[in-house]
Amino acid sequence: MDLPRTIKYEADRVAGFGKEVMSVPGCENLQSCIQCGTCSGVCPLSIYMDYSPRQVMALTRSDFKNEVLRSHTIWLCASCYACTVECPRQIRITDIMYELKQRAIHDGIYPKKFPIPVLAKEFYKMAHKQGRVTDNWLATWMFLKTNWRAALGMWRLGLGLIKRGRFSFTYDSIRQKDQLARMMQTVDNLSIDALTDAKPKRKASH
Amino acid sequence: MKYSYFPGCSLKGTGRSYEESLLPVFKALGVEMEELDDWNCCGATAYMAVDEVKACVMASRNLALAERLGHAELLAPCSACYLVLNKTKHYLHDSASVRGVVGQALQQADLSYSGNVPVRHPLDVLINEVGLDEVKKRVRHPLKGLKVAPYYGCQIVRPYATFDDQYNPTTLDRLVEALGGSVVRFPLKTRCCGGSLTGTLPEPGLLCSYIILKEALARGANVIATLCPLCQFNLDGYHDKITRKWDPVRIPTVYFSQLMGLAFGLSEKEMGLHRHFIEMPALAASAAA
Amino acid sequence: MNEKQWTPRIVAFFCNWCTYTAADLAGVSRLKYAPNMRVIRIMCSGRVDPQFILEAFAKGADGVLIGGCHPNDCHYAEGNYKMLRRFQLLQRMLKDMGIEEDRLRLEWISAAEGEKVKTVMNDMVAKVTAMGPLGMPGRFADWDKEMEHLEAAVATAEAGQPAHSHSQQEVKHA
Amino acid sequence: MDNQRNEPRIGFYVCHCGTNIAGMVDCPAVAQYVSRLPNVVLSRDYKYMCSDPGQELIQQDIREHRLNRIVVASCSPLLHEKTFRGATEKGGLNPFFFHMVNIREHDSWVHTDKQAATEKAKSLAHAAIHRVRFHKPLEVKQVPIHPAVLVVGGGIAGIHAAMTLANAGKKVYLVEREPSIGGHMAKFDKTFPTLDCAACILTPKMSEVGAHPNITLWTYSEAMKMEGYVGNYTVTIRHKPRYIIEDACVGCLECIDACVYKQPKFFDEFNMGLGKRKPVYIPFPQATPQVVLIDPETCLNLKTGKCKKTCVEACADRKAIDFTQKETFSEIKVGAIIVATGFKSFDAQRIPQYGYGTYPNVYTALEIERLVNASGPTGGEVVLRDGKKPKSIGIIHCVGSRDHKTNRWCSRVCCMYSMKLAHLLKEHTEAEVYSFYIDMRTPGKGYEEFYGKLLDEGVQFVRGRVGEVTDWAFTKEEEGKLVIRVEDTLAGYVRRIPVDMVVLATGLEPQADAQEVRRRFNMSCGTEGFFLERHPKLAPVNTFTDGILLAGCCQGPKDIPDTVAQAGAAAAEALVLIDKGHIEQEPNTAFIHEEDCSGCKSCIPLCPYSAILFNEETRKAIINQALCKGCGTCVASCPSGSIEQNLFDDEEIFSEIEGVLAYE
Repeated sequence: MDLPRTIKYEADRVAGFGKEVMSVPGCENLQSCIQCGTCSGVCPLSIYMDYSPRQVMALTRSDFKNEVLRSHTIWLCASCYACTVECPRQIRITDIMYELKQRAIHDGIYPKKFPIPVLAKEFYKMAHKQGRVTDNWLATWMFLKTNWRAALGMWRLGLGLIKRGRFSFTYDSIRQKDQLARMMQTVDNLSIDALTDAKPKRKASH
Repeated sequence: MKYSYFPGCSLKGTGRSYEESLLPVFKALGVEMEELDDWNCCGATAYMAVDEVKACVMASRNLALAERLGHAELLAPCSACYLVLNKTKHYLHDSASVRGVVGQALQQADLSYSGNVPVRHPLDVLINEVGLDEVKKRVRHPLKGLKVAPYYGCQIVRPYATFDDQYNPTTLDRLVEALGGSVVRFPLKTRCCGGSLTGTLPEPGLLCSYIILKEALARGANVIATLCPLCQFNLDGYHDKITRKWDPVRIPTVYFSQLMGLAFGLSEKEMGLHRHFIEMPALAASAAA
Repeated sequence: MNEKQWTPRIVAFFCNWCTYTAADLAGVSRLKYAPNMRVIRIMCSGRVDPQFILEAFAKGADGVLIGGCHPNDCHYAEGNYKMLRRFQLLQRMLKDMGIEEDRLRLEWISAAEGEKVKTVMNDMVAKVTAMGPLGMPGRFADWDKEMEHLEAAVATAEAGQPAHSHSQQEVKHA
Repeated sequence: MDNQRNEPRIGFYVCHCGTNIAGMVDCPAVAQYVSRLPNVVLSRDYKYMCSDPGQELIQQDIREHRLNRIVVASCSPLLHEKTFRGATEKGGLNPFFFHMVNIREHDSWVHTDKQAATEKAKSLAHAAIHRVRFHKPLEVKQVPIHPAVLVVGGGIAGIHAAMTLANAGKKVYLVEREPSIGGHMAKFDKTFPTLDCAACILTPKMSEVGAHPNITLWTYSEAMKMEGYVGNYTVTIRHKPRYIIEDACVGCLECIDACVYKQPKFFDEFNMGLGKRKPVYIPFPQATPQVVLIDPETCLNLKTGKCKKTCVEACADRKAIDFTQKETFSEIKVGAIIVATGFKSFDAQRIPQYGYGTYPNVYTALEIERLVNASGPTGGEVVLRDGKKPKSIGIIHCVGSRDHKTNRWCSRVCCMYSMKLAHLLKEHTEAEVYSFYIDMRTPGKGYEEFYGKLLDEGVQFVRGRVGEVTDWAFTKEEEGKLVIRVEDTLAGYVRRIPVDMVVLATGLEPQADAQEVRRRFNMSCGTEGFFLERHPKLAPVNTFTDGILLAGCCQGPKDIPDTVAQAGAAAAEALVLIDKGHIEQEPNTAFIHEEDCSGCKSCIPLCPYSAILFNEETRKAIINQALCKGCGTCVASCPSGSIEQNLFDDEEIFSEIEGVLAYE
């Protein structure tokens, strides 16, 4: 039988990770977390999580970057903000989850075949390219990229949408796509320094 | 009263019945809405997970378009858009560097944003500007016998609760009562519907929806009123799957604007009710009565 | 004294009961703030004579801060109101003298507001630093010189023809 | 001493205070700098100036070096000015030839740049050296003291302080705004960790207070206004009408039986509405004084004038009922005042997710105290609002404590009282009891042992702050129950726990009118709103106003043992003041140089104490030294500069200004 060791050594920590996250605007209060578990207590999705939101806070603060960014928890967050408004230390947990998601995508260490980051990336691409998002196509692409069998399971829903005139067969998009592209290019071109207090570790493009 | 109007992608897509009902109802109340020209995706939830700053830039383009259009306030009926636009306003206010980046990006489009366009939800305007007395005056078919579970969803009251209480919001309750319907006590008013998880991870996502549907039935409701296109989609579109996984919990979910339209005497077709999966016989009967 | 980088000198008059105690509390709480303030303890902000403030500027202060109890909370019932009235008059006068408004500041800080001591001190030091040195002693020296010229001019005028405008011209040159 | 009036010979001492000062300020450099200033004869740095050898050093130097001025740079004068004045006096000088420089609280503790901090210390020392040259010998004023004490608030703190003083033979006025003394403690069933009955230990003390010859007990009364100063306070007391002549009422309670309302039907304040009372009532059986009162809001006669007045009939020739009573006022003179106004229990409705006020079976801890109490509304039977016995109970800690959205502080008593209630509820109902805590805080004598006992008793402790209490069921077992959703942070699971009864361990917060009371007695409040003590360690019952003392929870949350200890300390401080017979007043009064006074009278309306009079004969103003409090407002506004203030004279302050601005 293969028994994995659960001990953590100092080498398992990524020094400075917690501080980096806490330097992002809105994430500062994490330092004052008292590990009361209110976030997990109110989170409707905590019952599916590998680490509870409280544990994610503790792991982040203690520099366990790999554990946090590989966790399912950050992807299960539906961003309903229940934890954020209930936290007795006014830690903006939802915003921290967003920050962790961005870092996971950036570092490419989210759980493979996990549809949520794929959805996020597809959403990003479509919004970027078209300026708008056509929801039914977004869902279609996501299923094709993760689990095409699941897409088959959705045929009934798709058909229902078509029948009820809620399915868009073409992409919706804005007129001035080039304008939006220029704006995004500007963001990419801006040096990292300009964003130090906004995004300490942000890279120019994804 | 004239407002700028940001429909958002959903209201042009699977949530089109929201727009179809909202526009005529507001017109009937004398509220004019002018759609932003060439608006773009708000930079929603999923986008934020990839790049928050770019999400802010996307949202800011819309805010800047609204400022250029010149009406005092911007209406955003989709909860996610409402949240993202407000969140962006907060970021722009709090962080000089985000302000800097957004400013430079907007320059590329010959746009600018000074931070002065309030983003409001139609329900907020309805209660606090139009007033329920005006609404009552236009009710021709009171929604008698309709037992409504008022479901606000999460993002409209959290975390930037401005027009209603974040624990026990009541604006929708009061609106339903003004329309002649009755409200059931619904403690899950602001519980998450599962959001986009219903599509990506059906088990946890649909459980959230299931709980809301089950509890609405348990409390004697015959319809759920909502104000978010994603909530409506989740609570209305997945009954087959939910039934297969748990029990049948068939109860229709409609937009508040649709209830208003019916009470004002507009037809089900005009309100886009034919686009929903679950029909509402009870509603039809009472409206006709 | 060797040429060091200029940092502002600010004189503060703190009332014994509220603001001085608040500054003690800031110390006990180990809050950190800029070291430019020199606190003079008085029993009540009502004791602050406008001359103290002028003297401080004249002797080289770049700013003056007065700290008293919040309205209605004065240990001596209403000394802080008396200060407030003097303060408003004095501010007009300082303006006429060419001393910027932000160099004189009145703050109500209660005994519990150690945190406010820190914020006010830091904020004031930042503002005064941005304004640069006031240099009243130098200006006074210039004015003294002007006075000498003036007196000399008057003396000459009295000796010769009594031309009033002439002497004023002299002043402008000086 | 002769040398006091001669050319100043200044001795300067800079204190290291261990590393408190020396860690940030270069003390030898400061001493070196000061040694070069004019009139400085001697300049030393020393490890601890406030120590006996430090004080001895000053005395020795005065003698050996014929010093006539002393300056010590150390901590805040509010802490040690008295100490060093004493040392100066013992050395043979007038104590007011001393001046103190604060380089700890105002310097070493608040700065991070050693060079800048040292510069600051030098310039502050420079100012003191300048100033002390102008010091004059002064005499401390002695003022007689009124040998009586006012105690405001009749909870356990006020009761204990009043009894202590009365037993020492002092006159005490005890003022309580409720109809009976006893406070929160009178509502408690048992006390932790000993589980002795609260009433059994409190009520004998209450009746002792009522009967003590040295105590004037005024209940249903409030201290409205305070004037004067330490030793000589005048306080106005308002007596609310209870429509009963207190002296005539014998506490037979026959009027209550006779009331036209046959059944009690009004909200019973003492039992938080869990019980009912009549318009004429006594708050609880052991109330002190044993006098009934009539509630004008519900009494038929007082509301409408139309009542058979069966109560008056029952009272018969005792004639204790008086419907014409109006509020009255009395004025008392006291030397010291002990403020013991207690706390307010956190309003649980401010945390809506716990459902208090929405779900009937969610209770506050104080309600449970009444419910488990044998003399409570149910006779000690723990039943839900529908009369059923609970089979499972969840107790939620930290409700309105440790929460940045409500109250940030730990209320100190909730862990312990929650465990006490867990024990009592288990004993009364044999229900399954869950206790939801964030951190278990048991720092008291026998407290941790009590926690151990509760663990042995099988109370289920869950470490986690409860997310929500709802009434929607997910599983069969949850139907019809309240469901607590919480992360069991130790087991690592989110749990849903169905219970019949939820108890909210509400925190302690300042009384709603704490700010008003603070102003009334010239006190300060901390940021949380509790009254502020003069020093957290060394003057925990004193306030910044001499003669105003604190006891109990009005100063901050505390349990009964701490409250009683603090009340005793406050009583002792009051005794110190009173037994001396007089108080020494700082001689910082203002006086007028008659020869310079122009008689403009502009100072007269400025004085808040009406201490300035105008002598019509000489056409000059005079300051009554007994009334002057030394604020200096008149000094600052005298157009002719004829008013001087001891210790804060113009030349002293001008020299200080010059000193702080003197560059090296």
